[in-house]
Amino acid sequence: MKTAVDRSKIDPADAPAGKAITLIEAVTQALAWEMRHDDSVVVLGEDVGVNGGVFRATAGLQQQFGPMRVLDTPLDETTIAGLTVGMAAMGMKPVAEAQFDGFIYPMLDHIICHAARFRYRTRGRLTCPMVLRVPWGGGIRAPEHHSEANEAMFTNVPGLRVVLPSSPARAYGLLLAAIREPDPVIYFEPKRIYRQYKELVPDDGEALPLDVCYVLRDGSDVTLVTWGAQVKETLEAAERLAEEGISAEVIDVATLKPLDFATIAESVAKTGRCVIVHEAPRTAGFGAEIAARLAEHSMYDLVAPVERVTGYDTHMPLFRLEMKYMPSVDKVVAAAKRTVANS
Amino acid sequence: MKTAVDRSKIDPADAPAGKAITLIEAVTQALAWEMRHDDSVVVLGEDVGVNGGVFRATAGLQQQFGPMRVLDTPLDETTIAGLTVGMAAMGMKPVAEAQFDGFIYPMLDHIICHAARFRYRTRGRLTCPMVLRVPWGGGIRAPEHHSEANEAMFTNVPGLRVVLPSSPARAYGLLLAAIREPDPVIYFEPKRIYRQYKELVPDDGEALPLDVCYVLRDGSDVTLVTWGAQVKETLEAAERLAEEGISAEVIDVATLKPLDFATIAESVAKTGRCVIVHEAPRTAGFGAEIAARLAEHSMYDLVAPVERVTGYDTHMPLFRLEMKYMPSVDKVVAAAKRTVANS
Amino acid sequence: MRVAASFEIEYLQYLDADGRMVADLPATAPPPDEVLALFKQMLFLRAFDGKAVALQRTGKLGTYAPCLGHEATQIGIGATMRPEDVLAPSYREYGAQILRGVRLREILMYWGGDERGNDFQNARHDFPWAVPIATQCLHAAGAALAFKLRGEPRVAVTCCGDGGSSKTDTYAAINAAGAYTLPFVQCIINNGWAISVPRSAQTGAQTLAQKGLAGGLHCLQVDGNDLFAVLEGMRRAMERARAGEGGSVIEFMTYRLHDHTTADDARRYRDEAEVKEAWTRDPVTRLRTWLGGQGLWDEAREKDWLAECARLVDIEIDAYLDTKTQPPEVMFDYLYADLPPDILEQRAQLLALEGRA
Amino acid sequence: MRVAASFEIEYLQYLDADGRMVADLPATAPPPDEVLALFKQMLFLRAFDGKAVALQRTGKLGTYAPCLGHEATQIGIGATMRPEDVLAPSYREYGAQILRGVRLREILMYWGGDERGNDFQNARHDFPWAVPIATQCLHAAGAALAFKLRGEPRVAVTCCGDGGSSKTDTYAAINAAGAYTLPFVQCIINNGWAISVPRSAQTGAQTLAQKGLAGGLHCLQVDGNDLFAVLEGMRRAMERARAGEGGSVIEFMTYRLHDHTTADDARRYRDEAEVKEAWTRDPVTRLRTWLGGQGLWDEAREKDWLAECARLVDIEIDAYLDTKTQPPEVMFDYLYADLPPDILEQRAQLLALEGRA
Ligand SMILES: Cc1ncc(C[n+]2csc(CCOP(=O)(O)OP(=O)(O)O)c2C)c(N)n1
Ligand SMILES: Cc1ncc(C[n+]2csc(CCOP(=O)(O)OP(=O)(O)O)c2C)c(N)n1
Ligand SMILES: [Mg+2]
Ligand SMILES: [Mg+2]
Repeated sequence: MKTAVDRSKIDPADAPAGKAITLIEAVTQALAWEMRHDDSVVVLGEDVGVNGGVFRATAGLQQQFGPMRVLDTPLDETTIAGLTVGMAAMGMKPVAEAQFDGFIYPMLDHIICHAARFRYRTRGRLTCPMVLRVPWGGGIRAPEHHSEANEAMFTNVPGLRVVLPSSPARAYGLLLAAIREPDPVIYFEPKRIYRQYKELVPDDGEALPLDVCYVLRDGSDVTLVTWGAQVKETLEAAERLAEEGISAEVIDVATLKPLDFATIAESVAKTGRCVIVHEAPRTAGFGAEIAARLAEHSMYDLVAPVERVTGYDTHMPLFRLEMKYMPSVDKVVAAAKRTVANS
Repeated sequence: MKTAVDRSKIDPADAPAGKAITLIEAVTQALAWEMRHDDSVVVLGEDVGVNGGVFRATAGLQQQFGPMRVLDTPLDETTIAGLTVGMAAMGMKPVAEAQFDGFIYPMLDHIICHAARFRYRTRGRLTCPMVLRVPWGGGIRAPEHHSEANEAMFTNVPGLRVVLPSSPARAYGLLLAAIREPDPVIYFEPKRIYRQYKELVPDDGEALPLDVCYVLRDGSDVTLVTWGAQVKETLEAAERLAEEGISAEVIDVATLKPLDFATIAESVAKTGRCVIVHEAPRTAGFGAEIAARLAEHSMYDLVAPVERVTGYDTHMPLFRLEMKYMPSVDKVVAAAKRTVANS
Repeated sequence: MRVAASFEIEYLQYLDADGRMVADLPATAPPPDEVLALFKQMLFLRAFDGKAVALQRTGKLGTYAPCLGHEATQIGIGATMRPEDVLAPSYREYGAQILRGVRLREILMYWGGDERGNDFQNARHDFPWAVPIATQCLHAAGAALAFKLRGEPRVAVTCCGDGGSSKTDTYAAINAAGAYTLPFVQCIINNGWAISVPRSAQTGAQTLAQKGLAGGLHCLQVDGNDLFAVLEGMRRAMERARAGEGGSVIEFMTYRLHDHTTADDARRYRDEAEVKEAWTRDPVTRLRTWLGGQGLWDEAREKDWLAECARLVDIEIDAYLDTKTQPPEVMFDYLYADLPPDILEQRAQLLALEGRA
Repeated sequence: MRVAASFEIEYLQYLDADGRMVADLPATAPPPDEVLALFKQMLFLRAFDGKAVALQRTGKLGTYAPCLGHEATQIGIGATMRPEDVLAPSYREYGAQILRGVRLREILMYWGGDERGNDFQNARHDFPWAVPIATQCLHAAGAALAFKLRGEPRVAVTCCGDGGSSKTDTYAAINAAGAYTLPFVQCIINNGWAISVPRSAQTGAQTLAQKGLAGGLHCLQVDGNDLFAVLEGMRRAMERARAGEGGSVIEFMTYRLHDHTTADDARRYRDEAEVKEAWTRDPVTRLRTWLGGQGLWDEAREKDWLAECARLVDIEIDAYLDTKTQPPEVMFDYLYADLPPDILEQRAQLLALEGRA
């Protein structure tokens, strides 16, 4: 098992030269690094070229690497997915962008039936080393279909890896790892925190492991498990709980599939309580898998029922009400307190 | 809350005239009944017309109702899904067929972005009363992509209903209900047991509720929860367990979304143990949701860890090994015994 | 050489960029007073569009997709349809929608983050705005199929952009319309750009109209900045559809004079000179010139009408601004016809959090 | 009438159904001895196909999709490709695959439920069989894009059926090939049927070749039962591709003489008379007639060659039948380059169940 080096904990003094950047700049930095060091990496998607992507994740890359490395595609997600699979099978390392989470559904057929299966189907003869980058989740006051948390559907698909970083440093290290990974990776980017804060991310080409959870805060009373943009609210909740004398451990899952359940189980063995926080609708969200594994493996450790703080089982409302839909600090704090009260 | 009348338990003597039919004949019978009684019901899909479907689910329907009620479509699943949404929005009740489970992925965009949202999006102005029938699961020695258990991905989507009958009588009653339902229903048909056995299914147009689980066998030591083709193995496992003095309750979930968790919780409150059995890959299969709800709501009832007996987290192998992939009576028995031993 | 099939695609233009008639108007062309009425609608649309952009710029609207430059195409499409027909628009076809009864406040509510915008009080059976590109095209084909199966004399009209013409849904809709001979009109609004991607990068096809050949549909390319050409092209397609002769694909050649949306900055990828040149083909200017030549329009009349437009638009804007944000529990309304128990429970939790349990 | 665009699609046929040359062979046509060699491959393919069906009927093979009637098309496609080109077949193009080195035992293993069938020992870079209709077309376009980006002089060739020509993936591949000017050849094998759905129900297009117009590709319709026409059509497309002139769509007019697969019974939906008529256009018979006329073939030679075919096919069948079913844990092999811990755990559980922990 690989071990996680939490790059966000690197002391700036010890770090190689680097600068403080946002999460989306970390994405750009990782793309540029890998394109410089591996000729087979190409970037493709709608508006990724001259425009640098609607979020600017690929800003400057076409200027730097030319139109044969950074390709605008025709406006069709089926096309993007199918081309990506074909290119990957021929030995390239395409990094495709879905413009928004709500537009990935036409890509699923090629991802599920082909990307996830080429190695398996051909007994290793052809493979599919690709990355699909997906700006993910709500909270940016965008129109319909621009705010979906649809990571769960990929987690039931064998052969895929699913990654969802929540800090600039992890975005950089995990994207490098995703591109280098010989199998397909769905790489979700929490767009709400694209520009939330900056941190020092040395541009040193150091990848992070793709199957490790991050303990972001140590605690002894309750384990808060989350990923993506909700890491922010969850850390804030831990802070609030601390003020009330409840010590919360916070885990950023970061790599959903394969799941590093050991880290979660270890924490719950210590705390005896677990609150899972995610933005997606509750029913059959990925939180269900974590709760299920706790019910299987950590039953005797748990002193209180597991809690899930999630999006409701309805559609993400248009932007006026979107923040009412999502997990909030209050909701997490309340759930954590229930686990303490119930035990 | 509606209550379930388990039509498989109707005493033949009390039943209206009917004949013993297989599960797939029950599908045909339900389609024909509803088409006779509701002009707005149309059937569409690949080869559903003259050919009566590759499984013969629509056999005779085009002859009976004509080509304006039973439509062969061009060979494109995106087309089928999109046309279905458009027709439903204009007040028809289309029942679309996906030829096999492995071919539904191109349909997801229209199902998720539109079918599931039309009522919500237009505040009730336009709706999407459609059914998507999907022959489901493995075990028929078919080629690649013909044996997928991919129900879980629909269960995280708000606005959908997901149904998976496991007997001729339930297939009939639930399909009638699905067609009459004013919202979209994904109706999976366990193709492995399409012709497994016959039972008396009166053609009386009586629908079954869409949100009720079926307790197929009463027991006191362990609750076995399953759906679809695995109901057969699970009942056999209960039989075997009984021989060894373990009393197993068997629940056929039948309607996955919305989930009738109350029936499951009630059973687990009694038995204290739960084994969830499903064919889909374990990780983030729908079993995870059931286990999660148990971890949330039934923690104090459980005397042993929850167990899941599922497909492995790999692809359904080609047919030579497919039965090795799936849950078996042995695997269920072993898991149930572990729950007894572990408590 | 043996020929398996051959095709010709006609190009329609009557009024050129300078407002000169370059071809004889067809007998079916509307009389001048009707043209005048439609011109006034074009001005109205432009007035609204500008105000909507301004609302967004001042933080009173979410992201908005302007229709500047598309006025002749949109008004021409809307004018050719009957109430019982059905429109499946993309996110930009306000002009056609307004003629079908969609209210400006509804447009603003939608872009203002309020679901009620899609609950058109008129145009009850029209499709809502479709954000996932071109999916509406297949819904229109499905609607057309419903009309055909039920024997209703209705036509389904749908619009997508030049970018949308690359989307597999558009191809699927064209194919289905051909396979079933449907009363279906696919309008491809070629405004030169799909966000930052120029028309030339979307496809190797010389015209977007010829995409209809893939499904055996009637194909036509028209000057989308010439209201007369739009009306004639649509008339032909609608008549074919009503006569049971099947579907059409019409490519409307127009131009996106604005940024893609208010969230976009076209200067990043588009030459200002191109936009300047495109303004010389503006649909409003050329029709104004022609109407002026006919003695039907002048500066004074324009001034009065623009004042009236401003008044009418402001009424709608005020209505929009006066619309209170809905209480959060509406996110559970209309999820299902009957809410399942676990959803009701979540709704109750939300109400409890809001202190209104 | 102003014309926006016009198109002509050529039809290629040299050898008619009766084995008569009806047009001058192009200078590029292969010499008779090469034609003879390809004819022998057609016979070989047919011999294999019949045996495979027989294997299925006796329970020694799973469902199998026969290629009876497609011999000229498949052999012609395979013969025109170079080893470094790439083929993305559907599930039926054994003829082309055999010429590229795919072994009969691999074909049998695939349909016999053994994953190793797709691990082609030759043709290492060709795509595996694709069951989800037409998805392979986009993979071929992706491969062609890779070739173009890397500056490799290779062509990606893909096949789909008449049914597959309705699939959105095919349209997408055509569109991408046009947008990027790719070295791409889309073969549409029009065998008249998609299981029970006739060609006429798939689309309103007069030809399937014209689907290429939607993406601005070179379009051609050829008699797919005439080996000369297939070779010439493919040669043109491959040369265009190699010359950087972009992609082509070729519609091969042939016929599915068998049921769709061994799991299908075509009598439910297809007139026997139609099949009988189709036999009069059989690709094998007509070429045999022509070769006989050239003095290159006769009954004796055919008898010998068929005996040789039977021998060769039997060797492969025996190899297939001798192939042991793999142990179940192979279902975890090649799932990932590195198996994650929880998958290793599941593998261990499986081994334990098998008593081999
Ligand atoms: C399926 C999908 N992919 C991507 C987008 C993001 N997007 C919104 S508009 C647009 C460009 C559309 O261009 P075009 O079809 O030409 O229409 P126009 O905006 O020019 O009217 C894109 C890529 C989307 N809405 N839906
Ligand atoms: C996406 C998808 N949908 C449905 C099927 C089931 N199916 C297998 S073959 C076939 C018909 C194919 O017809 P055509 O493309 O004409 O090829 P042919 O079999 O005639 O060679 C269908 C519907 C499939 N394999 N994939
Ligand atoms: Mg455009
Ligand atoms: Mg065919």
